Amino acid sequence: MAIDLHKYANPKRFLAITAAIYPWSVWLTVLLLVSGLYLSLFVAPPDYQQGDTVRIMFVHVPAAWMALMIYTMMAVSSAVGLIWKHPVADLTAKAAAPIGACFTFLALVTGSLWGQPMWGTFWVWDARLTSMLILFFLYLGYMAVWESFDDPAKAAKAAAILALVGVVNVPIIRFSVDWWNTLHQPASVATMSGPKIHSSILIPLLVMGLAYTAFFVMVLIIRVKAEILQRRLRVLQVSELRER
Amino acid sequence: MRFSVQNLACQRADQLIFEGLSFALGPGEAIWVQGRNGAGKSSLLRICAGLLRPHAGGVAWADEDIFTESDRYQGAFHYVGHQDALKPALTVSENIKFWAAYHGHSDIETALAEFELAPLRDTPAGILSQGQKKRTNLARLAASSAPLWILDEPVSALDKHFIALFKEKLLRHLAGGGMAIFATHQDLGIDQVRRLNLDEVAV
Amino acid sequence: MKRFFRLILRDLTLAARQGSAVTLSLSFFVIVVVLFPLGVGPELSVLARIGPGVLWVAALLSCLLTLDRMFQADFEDGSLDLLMIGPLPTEMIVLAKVIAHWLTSILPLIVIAPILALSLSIPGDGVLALTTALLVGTPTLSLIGAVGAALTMGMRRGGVLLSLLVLPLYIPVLIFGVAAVDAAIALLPMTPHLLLLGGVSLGALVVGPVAAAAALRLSLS
Amino acid sequence: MATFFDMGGYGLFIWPCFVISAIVLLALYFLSRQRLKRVERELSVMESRRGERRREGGISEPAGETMS
Repeated sequence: MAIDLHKYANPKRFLAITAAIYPWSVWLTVLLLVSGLYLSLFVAPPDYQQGDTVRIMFVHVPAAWMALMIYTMMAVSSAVGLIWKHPVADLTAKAAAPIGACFTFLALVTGSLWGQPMWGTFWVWDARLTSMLILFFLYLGYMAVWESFDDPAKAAKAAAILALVGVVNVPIIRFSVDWWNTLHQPASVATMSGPKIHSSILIPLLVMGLAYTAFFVMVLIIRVKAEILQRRLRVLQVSELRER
Repeated sequence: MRFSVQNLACQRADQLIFEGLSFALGPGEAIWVQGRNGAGKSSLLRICAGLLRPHAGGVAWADEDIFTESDRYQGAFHYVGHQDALKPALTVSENIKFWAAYHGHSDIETALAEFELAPLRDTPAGILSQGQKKRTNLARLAASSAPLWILDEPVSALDKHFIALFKEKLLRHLAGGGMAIFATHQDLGIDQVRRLNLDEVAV
Repeated sequence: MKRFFRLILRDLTLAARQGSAVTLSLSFFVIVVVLFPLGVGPELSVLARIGPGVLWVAALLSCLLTLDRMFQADFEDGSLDLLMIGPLPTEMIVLAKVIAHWLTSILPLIVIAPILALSLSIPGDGVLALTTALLVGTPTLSLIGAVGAALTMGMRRGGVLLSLLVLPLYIPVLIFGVAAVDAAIALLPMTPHLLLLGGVSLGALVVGPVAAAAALRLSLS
Repeated sequence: MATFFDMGGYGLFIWPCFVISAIVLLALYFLSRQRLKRVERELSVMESRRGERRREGGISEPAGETMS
């Protein structure tokens, strides 16, 4: 029973590289998270307007950055998977999706928790929060496509097509939500414009952003390895079935 | 005109069904594809029709790859699949007229006459029996002038009379320099047909 | 090109003979719109305020209803195979299907939308704006919908997944469409909204067929 | 310490943000690791079983992937 070796030639190399990077990513994540949290909670001064609620920004803004960055990365690796038929690229996109969905969810939760002290209501139809909610549905749709094909090769291509169509639409959606927000701009609601970025606030923000990125790389390596081994396990199971 | 397949491998859901399959077809030749269910008969025919990309190897028509030079190959073959591709709401003649025009052929009357479908000309395809539907599907063959026939189970659901009719058409097609590759479980009893058993080729 | 029109003609005769597709989306559209006054209350001022939004959301949902049959019927009886190996490139097949879907499922909605708009007490020039906005914006619904239909073709419960995939991408059409009607009602210029709506439709005219064709080739192989 | 947790009266909103973020990210990390462990375990079981059959049955299999 000749297992289709072409598919597993390069993941060996990929697994070797990620095995080398993994310990570094763990250390980097821990280091950055600790220092980021310390800076955000203890060092950064409260904002003259919003007081201490500005500290929520240190978890909200990095999560929003990650949500958008991961979706773009998924679209890029989907394109690589579609054009060069690179099997690991598809699995990387599949592995990244749940991480992106978690960051989007966090951006939404922290955003609405930030909204309560600022505007007195949990959910504010602010342009960025609304776009983030739509991005969350795009993530759910992407993950649902993977689950609804029984043949993984087809699922990979279908998800790739959806990711590419999605990434083309994200800026259009973002623009249309801004357009909608300006049309229905109730005078009182200040948009989610953060306070002017002073270095004492910018540094913790950047550190937290890097911490989240390191965390993303770390979890991505775990998930991609699991996807590759899962694929191989499935092939062994199927070939086992056929021999009986 | 030559139809050749080199070192073909086909994969379905991460599983190699067959590989290293090679054969060639010259004018007047035919191949009968055999094999148990799941051996990849339909997959092979779909690859030959350009519907399914092979996992490895190539398919060439007049020494040009059918996937890259698809427009040259497009008019050269005629594919009859498992399903009959008939719209229940349209009548027999409307169905055949649409497909004949779509694939660039014209004479619908001969198509209807060939498989004795003239009396059924205006009946909606929805109320036809399985045999009648298969005959309508095969009638498109008569309307087409394509040299290469690719047929998936062409005689299933046909009675002896129409199997003989089909066999006579196939022989006339081969005598005229045509080629055919078909998969069926019934033995059509044509001597000069080469047999290709996918069980032996299987991985 | 004559094959292209022949394919559209075939789909139109099929829809005419079966008739269910047209009446299905029409009756759904009417029911959804009628539900709102029952839910929100009969005050005309409220209805006029939410009218454009209600009509656009109802149009979106009824377009979604008939979307998954766009390729499914041909896929099930094997016609799609024959279409794909024919001379017409797959993108043109998708375009023909989209036009047939638009004509059979969405045009009837646009024809009766004015009557429903009046029932929601939307002023006269608002009704005119609604019709033009629908004409300009709804091609996107079929074009982007075709991508979803091609991706979920051949799936058991494809309909649910189709709406999850496609509705987020319909949001720009909804926003610009309603904005155009609101602008007309407020006697403001609506051309910017219509231009944006047209832009989205032209964008979808490129993205839709290409992505849907890729999805079709994928699910056929 | 109390003033620290009070966060200028907004403690009720700031702390949940950090706590929820921590919970979600840690859950994501551990669930992913757990899945990896489960797949690796199943794979080693499967490969050891194939190994025995190869020794008994003597099936000539190409130099397959031996997962480290």
